[in-house]
Amino acid sequence: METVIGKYNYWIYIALMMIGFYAMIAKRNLVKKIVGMNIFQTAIILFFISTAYKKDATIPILIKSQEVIDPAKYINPLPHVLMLTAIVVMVSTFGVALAVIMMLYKQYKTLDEDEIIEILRKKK
Amino acid sequence: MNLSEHSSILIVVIPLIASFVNIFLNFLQRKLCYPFFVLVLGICVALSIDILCQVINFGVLRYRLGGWMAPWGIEYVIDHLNAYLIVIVSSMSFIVAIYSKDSVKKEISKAKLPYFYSTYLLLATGLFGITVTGDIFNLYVFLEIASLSAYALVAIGEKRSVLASFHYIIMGTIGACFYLLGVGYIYIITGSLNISDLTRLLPSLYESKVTLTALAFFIVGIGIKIALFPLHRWLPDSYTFAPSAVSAFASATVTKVGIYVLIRISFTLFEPKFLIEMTPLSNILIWWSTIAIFFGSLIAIGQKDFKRTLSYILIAEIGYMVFGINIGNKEGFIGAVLHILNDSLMIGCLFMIAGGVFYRIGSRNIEDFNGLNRNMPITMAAFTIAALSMIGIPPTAGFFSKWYLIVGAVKAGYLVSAVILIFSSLVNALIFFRILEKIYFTKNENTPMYNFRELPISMMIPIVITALAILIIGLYSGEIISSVIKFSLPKGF
Amino acid sequence: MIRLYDDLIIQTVCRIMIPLIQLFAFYVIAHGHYSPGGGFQGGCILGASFILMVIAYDINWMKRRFSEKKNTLLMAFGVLIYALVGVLCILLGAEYLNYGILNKIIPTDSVKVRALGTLIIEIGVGITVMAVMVSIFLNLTTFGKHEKGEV
Amino acid sequence: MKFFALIIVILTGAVLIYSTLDMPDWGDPNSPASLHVSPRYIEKTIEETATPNAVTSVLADYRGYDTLGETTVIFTAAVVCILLLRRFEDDKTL
Repeated sequence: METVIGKYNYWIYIALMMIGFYAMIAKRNLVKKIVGMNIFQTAIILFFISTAYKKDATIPILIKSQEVIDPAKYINPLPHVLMLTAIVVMVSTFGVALAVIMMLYKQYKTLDEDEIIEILRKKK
Repeated sequence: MNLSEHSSILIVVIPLIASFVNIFLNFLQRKLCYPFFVLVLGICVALSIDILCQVINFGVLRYRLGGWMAPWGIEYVIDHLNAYLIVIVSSMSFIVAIYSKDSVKKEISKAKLPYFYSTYLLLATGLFGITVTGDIFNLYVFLEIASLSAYALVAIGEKRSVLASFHYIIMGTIGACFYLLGVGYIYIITGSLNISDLTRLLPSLYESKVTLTALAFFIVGIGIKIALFPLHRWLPDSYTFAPSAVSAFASATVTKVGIYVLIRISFTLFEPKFLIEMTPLSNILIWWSTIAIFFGSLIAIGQKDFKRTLSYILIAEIGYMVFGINIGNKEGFIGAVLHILNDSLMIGCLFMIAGGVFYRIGSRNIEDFNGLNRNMPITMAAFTIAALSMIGIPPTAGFFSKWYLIVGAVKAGYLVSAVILIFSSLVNALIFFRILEKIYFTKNENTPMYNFRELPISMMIPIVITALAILIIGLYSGEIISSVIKFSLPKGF
Repeated sequence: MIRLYDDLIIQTVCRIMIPLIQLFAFYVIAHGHYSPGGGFQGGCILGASFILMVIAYDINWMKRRFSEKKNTLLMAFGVLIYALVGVLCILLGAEYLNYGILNKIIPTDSVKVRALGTLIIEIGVGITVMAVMVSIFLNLTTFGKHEKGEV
Repeated sequence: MKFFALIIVILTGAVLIYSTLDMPDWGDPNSPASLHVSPRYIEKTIEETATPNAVTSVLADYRGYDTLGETTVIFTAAVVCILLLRRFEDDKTL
C-alpha cells in the first residue's frame, strides 16, 4: 500500500506515455500519430516535473529579506528548467511535423497512411 | 585573450551564428550566401584540427560554460575520441558543402537556397554540439537541433521524400523521447546530469533496476537514431529520396555521431564492466548487430536503385560498428572506431558519386550505369577506389578496420559473427563488381550513348578528395591508431 | 483558410485588447527575475497578439504593421543577440556566456551584472519566440502563400 | 499490426513501471535529486546572480547554454517551416 501511495504519480504518467506511444505506432491517420507524439512528450514533461516536488515546499522564488535559506522549503528548480527546454523542443517538433503533413496533404489529398501507400503502389 | 583556448566552444558557436547571418545575407546580397557558407565550414575544419592537436599535446580539454563548476553548470569535455569525431564531422561537412553548389541547384528553387544553407549549418551545429558536450541533457538539446534540421533536409528532396521524412519524424521522436526518459530515470536516482559526475555516482547504484532500465532506454533510443536493423525503417527511404548533397552529408555524419553517443553512454557514463559483465546487454547487442549485418547485406543485393543499395549497405556498416564496440576487447573497439572514419569517407564518397550520376543522366538505376567510364573516367576511378574499400581490398582503408573487427571477433570467440562479417564483405564484392562490370566492360548495343562530359569541377573535387583520402588513410591507419584511437580505449580494455 | 471576417464587436475588442496584451508580454519578459515568467512565456504572449490581429482582421492588416521581411530578420536577430553576448564575454576575456565579466563595460558590481546579462538574453529569446510563432502560424495557415483567401 | 503494437507498448510500460519500484517516493525531500545538485541553486541564487527566481537564474545563467540550444531549436523550426512551405513570388518551380 505504501508503494502505491508513494509511486502512483509515476504510474499515471507512464500510462499516459504509453497511450501516446501506442497512438504513434498503431494509428494510421497522420494527424492522430502526431497527436500521440504530443501526448507522449507531455507525459514525459509531467514525469520530470513530478520529480521536482518536495512535500510542504513552495515555488523556488526566494524572498530577499530571508537570511538562512532552507532548500527543503523550496521545490527543485532544475527539472522545471529542463522541461522549459523540452516544451520548446516539443512545440518545434510539432510545428515541423505539421508542415510535413501539410506537404503530404498537398501531394496526395489524403491524411491516411494506408491510402497514401496505396496511391504510391498504383503509380509503380 | 587567447582564442585557441576557446576553440572547443567556437566550433559550435561559429556555424550557429553563421546560420543567422545567412538569413540577413539573404536580404542584403543573395549571391554571398554560398561563399560565406563554405568559408564558415572551412573555419570549422581549421578549428577542429586545432582541437585535435591540443588534445594530442595536452590531454583532455575541459571548458566550463558560463564559468560555473561542473555539476552545476554545463561542461565541455574533449578527449581523443571527441576530437577525432569532430575532425570527421567538420571535414565531411566542408567537403559536401563544396559539392552542394551545383548539385543542389537542380533540386531546390533559388529563393530557398539561403534557407537551405542555414538549415545545413544548423545540422552541422547540432552534430558538433553532440560531439563536444559533457552533459547528457545538453546532448538531448543538440540532438533535437540536428534531428529537426535533418527532417527538413530530407523532406525537400523528390516527391516521395516527404513521406520518408514523416516516418523519420515519427521514429526520430520516439528515439529522442526514449533518450529523454533515460535521462529522467538517471536524474531521479542521482540528481546529476554531468557525465563525469555521473561516472562517479553511478557505480554504487548498479544494483538498482532504474539504472538498468535507463541504460536500456538509452540504447533503444540511440538504436533508432542510428537505424540499427529492426529499427531501420526510416533510413532507406529518407536517404534514397533526399537531395544528393543531403544524403551524402547525413549518411557520412549523422549515424556516426549516433555511434559516438552509444560509445559515450555505454563506456563513459557507465563503466565497461557494467555493460559487458554485469548485464546481458552487450551479448544481446552483439547478436542484434550480427543480424543487422546479415539482413542489411542480404537486402542490399536485391535493390535496383543505387542509392537504396547504399542505404542498406550503410545499415550493415552500422551493424559492424555496434558489433565492434560491444565485443569488449581492444581489437574490436579499435576496429569500430577506425571504421567510423573509413565508413564516413566511403559512404560519403559513394553517395556523392550517386548524386553526380543522377545529375548527369537523371537516373539512379544500376542498369543505367552501362559504359559510364567513357563519359566520366575520373568519377568512375573514384568509384572504383571507394568500391574496393567497401569490399575490403588491402591497400584501401576499408580493409584495415574490417581486419581489426574480424580479429577481435575471433579473439572473443564469436566465430559465427566473424563468418557473417566475411559474408557481408563477399556480398559487397558481389554488388560492386556487378556495377564495375557494367561501368567498364558492358558494350551493349542498346546502351544509349550519353553525350556529356565529366561532372562540373565543384562536384568533381570533393569526390576526388574523398577517394584519395580513402587511399591515404589506408596507408596511414597505423599512425592514426597509435596517435589517436589508442588513447580513446575505455578503461579495462 | 484566412478570410476577411468583418465583425464589429470582435474587431473593437481586439483593438483595445492587443496593446494591453503586448504590454503584459513586456511585463512578463522583464519581470522574469522576480516572478514566474521570462523570455519564452513573454515571447509567446507577444506572438499571440499578432496572431490575434490576423484572426480578428485579416492577414494584410497585420502585414502592413509587421511585414514578413521584418519578421524573418527579427527571428534571426533575437537569437543573434543571445549568441553575441556570449562572444562578447569571450572577447572580454572570460568563458562563453559568463556574464560576470560584462562589468568591464557596464559599471555595476559583478553579481548585479549577471542579472543584467540574464535580462539581455531574455529579451533576445523573447524577440525570437515572438517572430517564430508568427512565422510558423502564417506558413501553416496559408500554405506558405502569405495571402488571404482560399488555399 | 495493431496487436503487435499493443504488445510492444505493454512491454515498454511494464518495464517502466517495474523499475519505478526502486525510485524515491513522490515528494520525498531526501531524494537524491533534491540533495545533490539543486540545493546550491536555491541557496546561492541571490548571492551569486542577484535573481530571486531560481528557475530564471538556472535557465539563463547556470545552464544558460541549454537555453541557447533551445532558442536555436525554435529558430530551426521556423527556418524549416519556411524552407518546406513558403512559396515565394519569384519562385516558379513549386
